Amino acid sequence: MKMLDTIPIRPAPSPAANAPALLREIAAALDALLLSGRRHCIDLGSLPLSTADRDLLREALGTGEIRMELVALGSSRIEETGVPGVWWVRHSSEDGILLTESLEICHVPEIVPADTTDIANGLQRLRQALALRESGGH
Amino acid sequence: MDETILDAFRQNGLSRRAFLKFCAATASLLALPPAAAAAMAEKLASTPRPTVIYLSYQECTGCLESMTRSFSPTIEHLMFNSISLAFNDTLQAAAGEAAEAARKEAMRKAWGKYILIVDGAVPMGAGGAYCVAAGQSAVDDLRHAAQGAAAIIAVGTCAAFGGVPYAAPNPTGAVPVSEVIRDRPIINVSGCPPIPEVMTGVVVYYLSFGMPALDRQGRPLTFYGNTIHDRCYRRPFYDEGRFAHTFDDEGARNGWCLYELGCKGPVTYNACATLKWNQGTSFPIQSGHGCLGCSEPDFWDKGGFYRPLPAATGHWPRGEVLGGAALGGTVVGVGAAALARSRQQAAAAKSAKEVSSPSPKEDSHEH
Amino acid sequence: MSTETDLLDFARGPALEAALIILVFGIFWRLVGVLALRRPRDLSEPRVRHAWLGGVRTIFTRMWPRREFRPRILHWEMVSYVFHIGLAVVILGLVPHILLIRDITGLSWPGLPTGVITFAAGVALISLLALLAHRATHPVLRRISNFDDYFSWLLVFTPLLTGLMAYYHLGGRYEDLLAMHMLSAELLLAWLPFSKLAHTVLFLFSRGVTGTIYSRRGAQI
Amino acid sequence: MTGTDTQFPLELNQPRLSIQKPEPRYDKQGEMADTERLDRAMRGFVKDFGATAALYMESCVHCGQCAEVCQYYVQTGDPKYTPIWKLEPFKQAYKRETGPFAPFFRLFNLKRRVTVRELEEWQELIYDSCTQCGRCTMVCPMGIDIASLVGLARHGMAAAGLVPHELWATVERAKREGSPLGATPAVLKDRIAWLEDEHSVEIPLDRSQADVLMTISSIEVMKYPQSIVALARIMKRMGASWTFRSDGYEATNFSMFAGDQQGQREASLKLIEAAIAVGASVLILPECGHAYQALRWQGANLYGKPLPFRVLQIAEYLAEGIRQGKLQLQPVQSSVTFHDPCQIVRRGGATEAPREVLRALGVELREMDAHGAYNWCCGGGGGVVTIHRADPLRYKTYQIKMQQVEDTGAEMLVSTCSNCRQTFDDGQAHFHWDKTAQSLLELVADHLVTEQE
Repeated sequence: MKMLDTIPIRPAPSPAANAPALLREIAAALDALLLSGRRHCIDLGSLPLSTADRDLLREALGTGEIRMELVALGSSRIEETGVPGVWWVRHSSEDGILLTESLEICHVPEIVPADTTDIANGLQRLRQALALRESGGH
Repeated sequence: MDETILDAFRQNGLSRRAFLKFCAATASLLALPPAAAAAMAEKLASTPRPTVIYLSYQECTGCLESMTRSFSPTIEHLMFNSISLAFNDTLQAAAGEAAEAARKEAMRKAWGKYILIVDGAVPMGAGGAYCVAAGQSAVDDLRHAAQGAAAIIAVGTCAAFGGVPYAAPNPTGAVPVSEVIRDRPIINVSGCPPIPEVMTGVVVYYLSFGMPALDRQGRPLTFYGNTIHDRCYRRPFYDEGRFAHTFDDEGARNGWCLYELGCKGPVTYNACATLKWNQGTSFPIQSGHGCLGCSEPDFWDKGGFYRPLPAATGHWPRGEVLGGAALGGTVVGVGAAALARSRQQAAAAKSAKEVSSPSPKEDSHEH
Repeated sequence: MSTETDLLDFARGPALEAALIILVFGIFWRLVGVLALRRPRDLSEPRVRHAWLGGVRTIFTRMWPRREFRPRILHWEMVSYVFHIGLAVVILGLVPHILLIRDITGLSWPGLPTGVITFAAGVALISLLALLAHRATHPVLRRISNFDDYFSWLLVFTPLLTGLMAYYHLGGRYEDLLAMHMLSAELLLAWLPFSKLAHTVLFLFSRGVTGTIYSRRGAQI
Repeated sequence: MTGTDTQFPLELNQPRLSIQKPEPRYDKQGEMADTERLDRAMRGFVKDFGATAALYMESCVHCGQCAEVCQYYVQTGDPKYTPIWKLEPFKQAYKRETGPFAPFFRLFNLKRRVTVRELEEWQELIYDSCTQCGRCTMVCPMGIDIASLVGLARHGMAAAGLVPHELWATVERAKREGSPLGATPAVLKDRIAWLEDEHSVEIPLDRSQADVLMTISSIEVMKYPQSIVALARIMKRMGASWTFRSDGYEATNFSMFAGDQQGQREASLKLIEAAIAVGASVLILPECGHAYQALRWQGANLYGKPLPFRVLQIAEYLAEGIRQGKLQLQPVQSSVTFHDPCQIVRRGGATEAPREVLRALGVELREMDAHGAYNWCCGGGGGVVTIHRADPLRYKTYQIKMQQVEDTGAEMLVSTCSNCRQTFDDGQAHFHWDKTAQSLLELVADHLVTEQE
């Protein structure tokens, strides 16, 4: 590894010009959310974002009130930014590798509310557990 | 109602959230618009779980290795657990007649609907005798399996373009799948091996949205729409004219363009430069070696991996051939000059006989 | 099996080989066919000894018109120069070209950034268009031009254009454009010995011969 | 020439320059079928083709620069006067007959045969509008010596009997009488005797031995006899052993212009044999441009071996005399511009000799804007001055020369070629110009330092 480290790899400098356009897109999406309730999602992985772009986004959006961690197929972080309705969603694999990163403009990201079937399944499991407890209690 | 992929997720103890995450990750991988993730989720949640038959012929199992030995098996793992991989020689536990029986049963049940993944070229020489399993040649086996397939995915350069078995002198008469099967939609997922995420992504895309848009080589444009060169992080060096001349010179150490060392990036369509390998760790050029062009047809037979792209492909003896051309030109030139000289001599002799120009009496004018 | 890569392989393989063979064969045919004609010795008493030195000098001095002639020809001479220099930069400066030359001859030299090359190619293209317009409009050039002039123009123009298109991926896939570029350049190489383009070689001889004859007489040349 | 005037009377009451496009008129000699004529033209053209001419034919890139320096194109703007275009049928013929690809062209008939009509049409371009001045050679980026190719083309035209009438008649007369202007040996003797009497100078004729064989242009004999007197004075002053020979005196060689190779060879051999007969170490050519081209540079090649004597143009001889102190000259109190005869200077290489003589004369030499090897032709060379139908064109080109001379502001115009001189005289008369071309030789003779006389 020592040898490899001595080989400098200089990636091509990419222009820091995408963040302002993204911020305008976010503003437009928030408008639409307020007017018609339409959700919007921006896949950050599909955009060439430089470090400067990311810094600008972070600075402009800030940190909000909710920070969630989802543990399913690896960890996911869902954070509301300082702009309510703008969520920064990062899905990672079980090895911690980032799979996808997106900005969701919505009241709550779709992945957060519990699904009816899952609730039903959970309820079933809960009832089974209760039944077990009751039968075991006697 | 048939079991769906979402159902399969649940059976593995995963929630809908995991399913949504899977869809989001896959859509991102496929470079689909984020809205497509929702559409994909909806579709996969309602579509019956497909049957996948994975057949291997003249191949090295590198493609399967690529798919299964990746560090993060999450999605791939899910794929093959969630979709119904009914048959794969290498992965399944069953062997011998039991395996054959299982395959026949799976094909019968899903006849006309299953996805056929083919890995490897098909040898046509000697009546197909170079690749025979359970008494059936690869070509017959493929023809039969293809009849019941909704679509065929030719995985790896061997299946897509013939690959290594197809390389000159091609002793087994190997051909790509597309030369055996002409009446079924075929998606070529080339590469030696293909990027695992690409293989998964193509299957998921097909299940969600049907046939993807293909390039002229039958490859999904999503992954094969750009050349390695155009997406290469070393491209600026190419434009600046900075090149590595050998593998251990200053240019190589500085990470300059590998064009002179035979990189085939400019004519190779693949997603290596963007998706990279091993969870985005690196790809050949990043590790200091030029692209071999493994996702392109006949990549073995293009004059050599280390021969620069503009160099001639042929290994003809330059000096001898061009020297011969020079000699031939000289001989013909001398011949032409000799002919001209003899004609001149004849002309001179004839003119000498006529002595001087016409006599003064015969003098006319035309107006 | 697939036509587009086949085309590129054809261009890099048999077509290149054939073009080079025709090029070398044709040049020798033409040069030897001319030089092997009668060359009677000039028996007149020379005014200057070693007149061939004057021939060599003329090869260089004839690169630029004399002061007396400039007012009437210098402007188009300069356009022609711009074209020739642009073309030389493109042919000798682009790394892929150098690699091809290295592959054939073993000679190699450092390349230029592609920005410089594309600029030179653009300049060469524009000057070529100007020269074509000049040829098509000037009464003298209209009178003396023949098929060779226009076809040779086309064969020089096409590789420049397809080369730029390939670099910028305009109008097709890279390997198609590259194949077209290489094929058009190969056509140019094969056409060269039989056309006016042979002046790339002939200029040395015709200038040298006249320079020698005139120097021998002690005349300015 | 006089005979031609009666045959084609010039309409002198009409201003000749107003004739923009004179009705094409082709002159033909002899009766023969077109195919025969064509065959002769092609053979005459092709038979002398060597590697050099072939190289020129192969090298043209059709850049058109030759037109821009040719007096005929510059003055008319007519593209047919483009020098290389004047060779077009011959280029076709070369490619079909002699070029390296000729067998190929013949086999597939890719270069069609030239027709007699084309040759007739090209007569004007090959003869009337080319003085073989070679200015185009100096600009050609490929270094093609177009004038020499025109010479070869004229071989073909002459063999086919397609020479302009007056030039042909001049040549025939020269061959018949030994001189194009009727200066037969008898006339020459007569003239010399008369000049000796008139000017009380000794003009040696037909001596059996002499160091110097003097030759003469019949233009001088008939039009500028004072030139001969000047020559005699100078030679006497230099103390040279010299003579004229009635068996070899005519230096002009109109056969060369016409393309009549046999006539050219015969005319040159006369001089060569006379020089050998008197044991001359030097043969002096008179003030005549094409004589220099014919004998100095082509003589030995027609003779078949190197000449056993030196060939000098008179200006070169004068310059040598000055250098050796044999000639002392009085200064000429005048500004002079020098017209370079193309065949002596540009195509002959004797650029410095006349200037050396002028310097010895102490003149204020005012060079023309383009001079020496880049000079403009007087317009009368190449036999053009003999061709009457070419007069309107010749006067147009002459205007360039007049302008050049005027621009120098020099008081005196000097040259060293009697063919140029007669062109100047004709132009002077036509334009009522006040400048007369002087002979360098006569200028020297008039400014010899007077000795004990």
